Amino acid sequence: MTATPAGTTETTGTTGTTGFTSDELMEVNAARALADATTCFVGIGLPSTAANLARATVNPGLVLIYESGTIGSKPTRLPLSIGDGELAETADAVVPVPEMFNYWLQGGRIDVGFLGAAQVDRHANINTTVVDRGPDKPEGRLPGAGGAPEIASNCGKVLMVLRHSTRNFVERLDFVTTLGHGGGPGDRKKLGMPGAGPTAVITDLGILRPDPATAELVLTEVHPDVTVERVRAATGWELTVADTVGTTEPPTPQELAALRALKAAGKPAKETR
Amino acid sequence: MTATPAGTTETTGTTGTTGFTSDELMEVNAARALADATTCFVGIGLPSTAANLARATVNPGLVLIYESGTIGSKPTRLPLSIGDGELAETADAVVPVPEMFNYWLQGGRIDVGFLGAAQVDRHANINTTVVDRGPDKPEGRLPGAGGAPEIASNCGKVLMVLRHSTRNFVERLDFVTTLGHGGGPGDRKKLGMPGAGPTAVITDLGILRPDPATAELVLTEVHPDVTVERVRAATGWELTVADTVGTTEPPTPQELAALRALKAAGKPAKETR
Amino acid sequence: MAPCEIDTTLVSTLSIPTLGVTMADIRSLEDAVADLVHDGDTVAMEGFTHLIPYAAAHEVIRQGITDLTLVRMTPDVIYDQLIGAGLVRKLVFSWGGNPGVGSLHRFRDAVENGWPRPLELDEHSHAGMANRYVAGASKLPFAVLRGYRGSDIPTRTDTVSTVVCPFTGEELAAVAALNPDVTVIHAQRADRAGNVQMWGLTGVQKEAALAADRVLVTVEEIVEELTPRPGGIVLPTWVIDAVSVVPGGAHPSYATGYSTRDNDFYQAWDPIARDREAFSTWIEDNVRNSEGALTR
Amino acid sequence: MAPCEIDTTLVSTLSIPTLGVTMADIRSLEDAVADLVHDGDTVAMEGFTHLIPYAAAHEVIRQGITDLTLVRMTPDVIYDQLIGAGLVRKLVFSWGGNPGVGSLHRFRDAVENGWPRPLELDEHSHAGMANRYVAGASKLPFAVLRGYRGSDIPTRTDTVSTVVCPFTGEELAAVAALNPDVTVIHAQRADRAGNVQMWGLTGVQKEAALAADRVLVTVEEIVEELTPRPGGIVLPTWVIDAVSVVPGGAHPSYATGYSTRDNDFYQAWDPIARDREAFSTWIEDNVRNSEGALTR
Repeated sequence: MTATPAGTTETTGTTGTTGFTSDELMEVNAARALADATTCFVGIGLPSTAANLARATVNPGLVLIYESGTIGSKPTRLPLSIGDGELAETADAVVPVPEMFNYWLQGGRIDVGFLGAAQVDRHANINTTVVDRGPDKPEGRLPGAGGAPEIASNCGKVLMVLRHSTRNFVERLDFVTTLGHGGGPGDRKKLGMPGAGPTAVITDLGILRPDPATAELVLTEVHPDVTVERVRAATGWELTVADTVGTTEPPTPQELAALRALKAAGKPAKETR
Repeated sequence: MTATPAGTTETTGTTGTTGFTSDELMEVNAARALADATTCFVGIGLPSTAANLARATVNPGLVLIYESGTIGSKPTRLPLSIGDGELAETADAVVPVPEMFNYWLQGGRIDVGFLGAAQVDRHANINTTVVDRGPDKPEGRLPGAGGAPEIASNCGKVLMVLRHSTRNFVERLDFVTTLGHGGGPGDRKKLGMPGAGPTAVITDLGILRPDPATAELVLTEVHPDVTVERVRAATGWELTVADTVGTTEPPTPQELAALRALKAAGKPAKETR
Repeated sequence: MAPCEIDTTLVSTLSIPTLGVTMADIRSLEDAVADLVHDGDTVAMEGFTHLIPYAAAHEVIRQGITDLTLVRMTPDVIYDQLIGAGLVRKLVFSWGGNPGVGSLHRFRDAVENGWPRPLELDEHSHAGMANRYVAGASKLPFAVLRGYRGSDIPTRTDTVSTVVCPFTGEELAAVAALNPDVTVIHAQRADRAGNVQMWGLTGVQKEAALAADRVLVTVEEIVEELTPRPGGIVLPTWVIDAVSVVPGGAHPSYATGYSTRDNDFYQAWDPIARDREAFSTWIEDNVRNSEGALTR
Repeated sequence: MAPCEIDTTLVSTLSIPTLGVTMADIRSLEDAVADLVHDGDTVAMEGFTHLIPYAAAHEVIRQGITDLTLVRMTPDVIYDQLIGAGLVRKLVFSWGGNPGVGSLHRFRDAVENGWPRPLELDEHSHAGMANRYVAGASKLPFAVLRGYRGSDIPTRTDTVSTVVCPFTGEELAAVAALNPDVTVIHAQRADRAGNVQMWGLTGVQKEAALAADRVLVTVEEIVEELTPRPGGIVLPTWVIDAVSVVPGGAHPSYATGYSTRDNDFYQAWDPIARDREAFSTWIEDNVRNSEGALTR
C-alpha cells in the first residue's frame, strides 16, 4: 500500500512542505493518544477517524464502541455515521441503545471516551448546543448533546479532537453541554463524576493537556512547523504554555498510508468504484 | 386420539364414577376460563397445565408468556419448569428476564395472569412465603413470591387455580405475599394497581368469584357430584354462596384426551419412551 | 347433580373485558398513516441511521398531517423534511444533524428564524432520551440515570429533574417517560399474522414501539415464516397496529440484508436543504406530487 | 522546528491509568474458583433452569469456601446443595424451589431449624430482583418499579424502599442495587480470547455478570470463532475474569444445543434432600470425594 498524494485526500488544512496536511497531523496524533487504551467510546467524525487509525497503527486490539450499540467493531473503512452497517457486521456484540448507555457506559466499562466539540473552554468544558451570534441575531443552533455529557462523565478518561481557532477555543462557552473540568480541580469529584475527565485536546496545531493544579488546558506540544505564537493566536483565552513545549513526531509513512487508505475506503461507493 | 384411562394419569384426587379425577375437573375448568384470553402470563404447575390445555382446546391462539422470558411459547408437552427448553424453542420471541418484567408485564401488555397459591383468603389475597405452624414451631417456609406480586398487580385480570382445603383457603393469611383484592373493593385502586385483580379461583371442587360489592370470593359453581356443603367444609372462612350455584359442565372426551396427552408427553423422557 | 345455570348476574358483573389486544392489520401505507397518525400527535420515528422509516414520513407529508411533536434521539434528514414542510410544532431529541455531512438546515432555519413556523425544543442527552423511552416502555413515569451533571441542558427542559436514592442518599437525574401517541418504524419483514422481525442495529426501536399507544411498521416484505436470525428481535403482532409493505421504505437509510445506505443522497441533501426554495421544490416534486421518493 | 522533548513532568502527572481492563484467562475450574471466590463473598450463580453452573458450585463445595451470601432469583437444587453443605450465611432471592418437583428441603431445614447453620434471608419478588441486577449492571444505587404494592415483603427486607416521581408525584418502589463480588455463569462456548457466547433462555445472566466485580464463566467448549447465533448474546472477554472449560458443567440443568435437562435428577433429588444424612452422604460421595457429579 503506498501513500496517496496528499492533494487527493478529502482533508482540509494546508499541506506542509513535508507532504501532509494539518488535519492529518491532528488525526495521526489523535490516534497515537489511543496507544494504551483498551476500550474506546467513539464519537462520529474526527474521533472515529482517530480511533480507526489507532486500530490500523498503534493499537490493533483497541475495542471500538459506538453509541449505536456496537461493541468491538472492526470496520475496514471509515464509517460515515455511527449507524454504519459495517459497524454492526464486524462487531463482537450489538446491544440495544439503552443497554449501551446504562450497562456499558454508565456501568463504567469504557476506558476512553473520544469526543469532538464545537466550542471548548480553558477547562475543557464543551458546547455543542447553541452559539451566541450577537445581540441582534438569533442563537445559532448546533446539533446538541448526543452522548457527550455521559461519555465525558463516565469514561475512565476523555480525549478531545477539534480544529484550533478562536471560534472553537473560547474564553467563555455560550452553553455548557458537557462538563470537562468545570471551574477547576475538584469540580468533577464534587459532582460525583466517576471518570477523570479530559486528559488531552488534540488539534491541528498541537496538543493541550490540563494542568493538574488548575485543571486548565496548557499547550504541551505543537505539531512540526507550528509556532507557539500561532497557537496563542488561535486560542480565545490567554493560553498557558508549558515550560518546555514539545514538538510532535511527524506522521510516519505508515501512519499516513493507513489514514489515507481508511479515508479512501470510506468514500461513498459510487465515488470510489 | 382416545382418552387414557384415568387411573394411568399422574393426577391426584379421586376418580368419580364419570371417569375423571377432581384434579382433571379443576384443570379443565381452569383451561376453560382462558377461552377469551389473548395473552397469559403463566405460573408453573397448575396454571401452566391449564394454559397449555386451553391452547389445545378452547383457545388455540392463546399467547403463553413465561417469566423465564418466552413470549408465544407453543410447547407440545407440559413444561416441567418455567425454564424448559421447549418454551424457548417454540416461542415467537425470547427476551431477557428484566425486559419481561419491565416492558411486558409492568408495561401492561398481558391480559391474564394465571397463578397458583399456597394460601388464599376471602379477598383472594395470596400467601406463598411462610406459614405459621403454631406457637412452639418455627415458621414453615414456602418458595416465596416469584413473579406473583407484580403479575397480580399488572395483568388485566388474574385467574387462580389451587386445590380446595381449609389448609389452603384460610380465614387469615399468615403473610400477604401478593395482593388480590386487599381488604375489599377499592383497595387495589387506592394502591394504584392497574389490573382488575382476581376474577375467578378455580379449585378441584368448584369456582369462586369475587362479589363486586364486597370483593369477597363467592362460590358460583361446583363441579359435578360436588355439594355446596363439601365446599363450605373445605373453606377456612364462612363461605358466601351465590343465590344460584351452577354446576360446571363435565369434561368432554376431547378435553380429557388433550389433558392426558399433554401430561403423558410431559413426563421425563426416560419414563415415557 | 345435573349441570344447571349459574348465577349469571354475579358472573357477568365480574366479567372483565380482555385488554383489547388485537393483531396487526396488514394494510396500505396510505390507509395506515391516515388511520394512525393524527394532527397534533406526538410521533416517534426511530432508527439509528439504520431502518429509518422515510416512506412513512413522506406519506405523513403527502397527507399534510400537522402540528406534530416529533420525537427521536437522532433526528436527521427525514425530520429535516417534516420540519421544513411546516408540519412540526415541537421536537424532542438529543442530537440533530445530517450524519457524516453536517447541519440540518431546515431544522436550523426553524429554530433560528421560525421558518416556516417556530419549532419548540425539548432537548436531552442520548442517555436521557434512551432512558425516557425505557420508562415509557415500562409504563413508569420516569427513569433514573447518573447524567446531565454539570450540564446546562436541564435549564432548557422541564423533563429533567432529580431524585435521591433512598438507600445511599445520592442525588441522581430523573427524566420523564416518553410515551408517543404513535411510533413508526421500518423493519426487514413480517409474517402474515403481522409479527415483525428486524435485525442489525435495532437501536431504541423496541422501546419506542412499546412506549407508544399506536405502532405502525413498514417492512421490506411479508414472509411465510420468521425464521430466527442472529441479532434478530421480534415484535409480536399484538403490540402492533398496522404493518405496511414498503420495499425500500427506509431509503436513503438502509435495511440490513436488503439495501445499503445511500450516502450520496445524504450528501446531496445538504445543498437542497440550505435553500428554502430548493427545499420546497424538492418536497413538491419528490414527495407531495410523487411517490417516487420511495423508489429513487 | 525539529522534534524536541516535551514537558514530560506535566504529561506524566496527567497520565491517567487505563481502567485495568483485561482479557479473561482460560484456566482450570479449580484454579479459577480458588482465585475468584473467597470466604464471605456475595456470589450470584444465575440461570433460569437453563445453563445453571452446577460444576462451579460443586468446586466451591470441594474447596469449602464458606460464609457466602448467595444471590439468585430462582435458587434451586444447586443452592440447596451449597446451603446443606453449610457454606451459606445468607440468601438473596425471590423464589426457592425444585422446579416441577417441590420444596428445597435443605433450604427449608436451614431456615426453619438452622441446620447446619442459620440462614439469613433477603427476599424479593422476581420483578424486584431483576431490577436489582439491572441497577447493579448500570452502576446505579437503586432501581424503580411499580411493585410490592400491598405485599408484606417490604416488612422483611431493608432493600425495598420508595421514591416519589418528581414529575407526577406517584410513589413507586425502589430496590437497592445488587453488585455481587462474583458472578458465576455457565455458557455454551467461548473463543480463545475468552469472549463468551450463550443462547436460548439467557435470563438475567448478562445483568448478573455486568453487576459483579468478578466474573467466572464455565463453558461447554472453546471454539475458533463465535459465529453469530439466533438469540445469542456475547459477553466480551474484557468483562470476564476467567473462563473454564467444563463440558456438561450445567448438569442436571442443560445447555441448549449441547444437552437436555435431566428431569430424573431433579426428581431424585427430593428424597435425597429430605434426609440430612442421605444428603450428607450424597455430597461426600458425589461432590467432596468425586468430580463425578460433573459427568453423571
